[in-house]
Amino acid sequence: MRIERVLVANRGEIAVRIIKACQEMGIQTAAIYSDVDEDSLHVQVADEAHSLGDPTPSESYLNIPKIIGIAKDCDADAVHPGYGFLSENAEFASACSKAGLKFIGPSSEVIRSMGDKIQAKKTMKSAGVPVIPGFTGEESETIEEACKRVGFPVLIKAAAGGGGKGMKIVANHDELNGAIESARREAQSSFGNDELLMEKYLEKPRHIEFQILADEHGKTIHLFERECSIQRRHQKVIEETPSVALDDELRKRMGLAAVKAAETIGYTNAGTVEFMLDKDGNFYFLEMNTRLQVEHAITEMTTGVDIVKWQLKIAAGENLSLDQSSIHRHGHAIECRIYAEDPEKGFIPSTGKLTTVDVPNGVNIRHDTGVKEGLEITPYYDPMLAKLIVHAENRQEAIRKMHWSLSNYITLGVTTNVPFLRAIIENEHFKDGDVDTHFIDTYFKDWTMSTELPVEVLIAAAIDDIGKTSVGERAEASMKGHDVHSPWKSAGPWRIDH
Amino acid sequence: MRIERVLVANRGEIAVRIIKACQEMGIQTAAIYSDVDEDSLHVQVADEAHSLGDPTPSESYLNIPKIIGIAKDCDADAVHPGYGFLSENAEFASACSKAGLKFIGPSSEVIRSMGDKIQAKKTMKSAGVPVIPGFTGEESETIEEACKRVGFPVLIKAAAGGGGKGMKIVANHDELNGAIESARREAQSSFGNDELLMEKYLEKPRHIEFQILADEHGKTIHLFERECSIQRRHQKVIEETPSVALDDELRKRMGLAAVKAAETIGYTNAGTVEFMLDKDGNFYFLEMNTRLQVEHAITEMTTGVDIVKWQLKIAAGENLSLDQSSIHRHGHAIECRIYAEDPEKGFIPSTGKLTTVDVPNGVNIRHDTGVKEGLEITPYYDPMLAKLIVHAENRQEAIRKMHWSLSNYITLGVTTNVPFLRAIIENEHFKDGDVDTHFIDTYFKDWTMSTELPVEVLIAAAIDDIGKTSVGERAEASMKGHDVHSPWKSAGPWRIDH
Amino acid sequence: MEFQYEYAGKSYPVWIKKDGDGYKVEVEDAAFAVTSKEVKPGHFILKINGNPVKLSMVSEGSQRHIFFDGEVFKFTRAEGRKKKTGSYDALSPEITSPISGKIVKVDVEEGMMVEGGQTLLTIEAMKMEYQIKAPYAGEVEGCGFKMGDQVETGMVLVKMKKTEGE
Amino acid sequence: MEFQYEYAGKSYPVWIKKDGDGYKVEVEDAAFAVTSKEVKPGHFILKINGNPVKLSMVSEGSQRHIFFDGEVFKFTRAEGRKKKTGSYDALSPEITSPISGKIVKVDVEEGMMVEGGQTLLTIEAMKMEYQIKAPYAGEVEGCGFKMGDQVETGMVLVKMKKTEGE
Repeated sequence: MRIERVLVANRGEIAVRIIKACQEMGIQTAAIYSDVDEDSLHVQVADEAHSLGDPTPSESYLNIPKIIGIAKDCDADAVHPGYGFLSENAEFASACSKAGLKFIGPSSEVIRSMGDKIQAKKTMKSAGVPVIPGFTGEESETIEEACKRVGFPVLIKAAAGGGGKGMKIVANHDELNGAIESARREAQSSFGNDELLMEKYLEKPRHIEFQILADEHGKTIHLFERECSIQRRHQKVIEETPSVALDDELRKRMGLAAVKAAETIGYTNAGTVEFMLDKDGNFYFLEMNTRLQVEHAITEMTTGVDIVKWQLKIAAGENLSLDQSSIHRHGHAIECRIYAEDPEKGFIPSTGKLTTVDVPNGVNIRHDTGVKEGLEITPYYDPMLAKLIVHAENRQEAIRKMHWSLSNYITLGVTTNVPFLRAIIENEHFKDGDVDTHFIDTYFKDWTMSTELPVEVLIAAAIDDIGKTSVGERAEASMKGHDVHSPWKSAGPWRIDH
Repeated sequence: MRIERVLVANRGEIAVRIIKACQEMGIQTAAIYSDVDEDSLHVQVADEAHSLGDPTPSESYLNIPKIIGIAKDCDADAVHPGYGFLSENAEFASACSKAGLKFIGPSSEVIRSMGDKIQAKKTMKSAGVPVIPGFTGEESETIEEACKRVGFPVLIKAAAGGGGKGMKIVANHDELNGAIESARREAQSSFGNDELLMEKYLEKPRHIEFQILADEHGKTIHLFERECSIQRRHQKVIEETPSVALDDELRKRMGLAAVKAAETIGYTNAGTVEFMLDKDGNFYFLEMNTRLQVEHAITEMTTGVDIVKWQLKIAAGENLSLDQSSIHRHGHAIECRIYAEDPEKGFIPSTGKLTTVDVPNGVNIRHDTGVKEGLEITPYYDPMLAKLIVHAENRQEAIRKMHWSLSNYITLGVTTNVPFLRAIIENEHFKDGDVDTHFIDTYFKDWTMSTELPVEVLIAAAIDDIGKTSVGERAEASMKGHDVHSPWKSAGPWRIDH
Repeated sequence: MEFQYEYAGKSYPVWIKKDGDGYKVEVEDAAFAVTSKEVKPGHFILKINGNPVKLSMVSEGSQRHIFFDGEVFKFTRAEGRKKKTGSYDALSPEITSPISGKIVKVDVEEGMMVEGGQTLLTIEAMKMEYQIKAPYAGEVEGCGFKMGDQVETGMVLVKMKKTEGE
Repeated sequence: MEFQYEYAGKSYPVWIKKDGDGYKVEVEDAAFAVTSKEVKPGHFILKINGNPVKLSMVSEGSQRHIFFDGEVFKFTRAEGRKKKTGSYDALSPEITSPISGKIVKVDVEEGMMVEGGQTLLTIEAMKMEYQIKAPYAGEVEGCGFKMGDQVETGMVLVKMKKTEGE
């Protein structure tokens, strides 16, 4: 089929990313937006934009009939779900098909088979892909009994979802009941399904994932790994590629397992196979994300492959013309996720008006964003404002470039995690590549910024305030005189050196 | 040596590019600026900036004693000359050395040897690098004999002059005598000297150049070619890499010749060997640029090598750790040079205030600029405002990405060549890769933009103007009435569809 | 003139005086000659005793947000300063919301005795749950919200009476 | 209201009227319902009969610069319009400079007769030389500049009297 017009069923940076890819390819784009997103970037860059009304997720970006209706009204022939929201919702994929809309992603059957994390692990296990021991709901035991069998610590998570929602680590039996209750609530509100899974909690594990591309004619390749171990509450914060933990032999084995996993289920389009890698080099299938991922950009920068464009081409029935042997990587890429949150106050989300945005611009610095100066950040959706991605010849130079970029990343009005990200980038263990999924908890448990105001900041504030002071006030102040404290008498001649 | 502080002896985008590379590497930077450049970007991004005063080039960016003085005063230990200005000035390189400043580039001897274009060709010829065959007056043969040796067509030109006077293209032997006579007459009357030179006339020649990196310990590599045939008055306008004119065998031979050329003269740091390539695949040494080039970015995007950082590392005495066999290219890159000039008025430079600048932002779009919104563009220096560079999986996608980028490149207040660049990108011959150095003269001799105002533009202007009109004026206008012409009576109910 | 700023519980007095095109500034016992140039709205290059320094700033009422050297410092000017919002005050009887979001669970009611650290209610914002905990032991005097209510940063969620002697 | 715009020697009358939150516009015989939204200063999304269109604009006096669909249209509003600068007027007795730059050569003087196309003087700008040529045959009535002078766009370089009958 030829795709002429795509409805982008998402918001924020990923909607912008997809819209621009379509525009380059000569494909018309239609955006959707809830009331609070009316001034968002994705609305402006799209060729047309349609209102969803009420910003509540269930009434807007999760409202299947509304979205399908808009897609039909605007004559779209395909729908790109982005990530999050409806991207892994099999009902949505199937509703698209029924409405004659091409869903840009795998089939609803594949989404369903991988969305059911229990079934997914079973499938992988029988295909010979290693999985972590745990509880899938099908055992002839309760989740509590399974915890005893596997041994604490264990990890409880939502059967239906990902992204840290509904996920709890349980250190011992006493914490178990409270964790289960809270996880069920989060699971219900995020995914509309409160079923839970449990698995053995690995110590010092790394989160390593492989990017997959598969066309609709049976060809599947991988685009190498991403190291995503820097997480907070199971939410990825910093990703990089290559992983320092993989040698060529392990990389090859994991890549083969990832392709095998995708082929086993007849996967099509872009997807990601996630593995846990323990400190001894054993890897376990964790889950498959049947969609584009937030961190796809680091793979794009190192392989030169445009994953979003390939999603569109594959959905249009094109053959995947890339061969596994022709995929090479260049250098090293790192991504930092810029969140509207306050790292000093338990990472509580921050809302408000982005009064100032001035982002670093330079060679091999990519900034994917859905926000802009003047925009109001609301509490309705995910707190990720943007992704800052750098690419350099090697890991050390990528770290330096990221450090420069974060040091020049200016946002005022809404608190972000930028100083926290920079602190991670500066950490010696991070620099050594000595990371695991507990990295943040281990080294940044009670992280705070400096508690002193630098003198430069005080000077700037005072200059700003004196500028705002009326002439009358100034005159009065100078009448009062401050001779006793005055530095001017003894400071000698003032000179501006340059 | 360790480089701690670099004086960047340039302005505009290349100064900004160099400053940021230094900052990433932890090197302090000092900028210089003439009076008209006080608010320029390079002044703001540098760690410190020093005034040159009078904007006349000879008094500012070409003033060797002033620049050396500033470098010494601010404790710089190295000087980066960028391109243009003093970058190929052997006196400057030597003045730096005498002042104890490391000149970031080759030695003054190498600059001098390549600056004399006739001597350079002789050197290359004796090293076995092909040069365009011809007649220089030093051969033991007549010009007629030389023509027979070289083969027709040939180009006859005055030894003493330029500007087309005394220049004749001779297609075959029958035309030769008449052409020589006529050329001698013109040469005599124009320059008072009837001596003639001759060289083989290349039909549909391409300008192909190879990027060189050489350390100070004898290692030289190339970073493949750039196709720079899209030129106007010998000024490059669009560059790309790879060149569609080279197959792997020819690429390898030209790369070897380029490395040979650099090694022959003991070249160090980054440089470029320029060749002419004829339609039969014969290549000839044209000249060597002993500096960083404007178009280095397309090589950076496709090879992943940061050329400016390597200039700094090589100057600091580091070993070139890149091997020829480890240099691979990804995809295709294109650069468009954004000039402040009016393509509809004979490319006359435009000056004025850049009231609006809004540049395209997207995946693999690089924008190197030295200007910003609000800046005054003065007539003192080169009219290049910025470089727009894109990188994609293949040439076709790179062309699409460039088209999208140019279509979203907004500058108001100063006329630019953006629509002209877009017209080239849209040209079918360009799309086919069928280009040579006469491309612009052949297809864009009397290029103009549309001479009609689109209705969208008229509507926008009218809305802007009605907004500026005071309430009083508006009331008066509505009092007058325009019933005869009014469209509102018959137009039916007005409805905003979305 | 003198200005006073407060940050992390500490006061910073700053003396400043116009001096030609620039300023003379004193902070604690150090004196500085400063010039300021706004390179674009909100972005400044100061020269402090000749050394260039880049800062970006925005102010609203008594609030100051200044970006310097990769960090954003959020502090207040002491004069005419309004009630701080968005932060826990360890002694206040009013427990305010540190975030905007939706109340998904209320664990307390009027008259209930709670321990320090006990969860009072749970707010959902940006797809995550945040628990509001008691800053001290005491009695709940009132809670104006119920499940499903939308709250804004700074709103009083719960009023408490601290248990004496703790 | 009616506005008149001029571009490439052609006049464009435009009718416009406020209509609720939007406008009714007529250009030639076509009528449009339009709404306008400024997404950031100078950048607009118009909806013209429901179709979204992006434009950016800046205006100064009677000059209008509007970016649309990859091109910048520079034109003038007819009322209260000032003298055009920066373009050759084939009939004007005043030869104005199309660029800002430095005069590096003056080939004419008062009273000299010149042919159409003959070079009058040469200006250097941005490292290139530009020759200013006579738009018609005639007599040079004056030239106010000498070698080395700096000139701005729109300044009168040479005054000429056109030879009659040409």
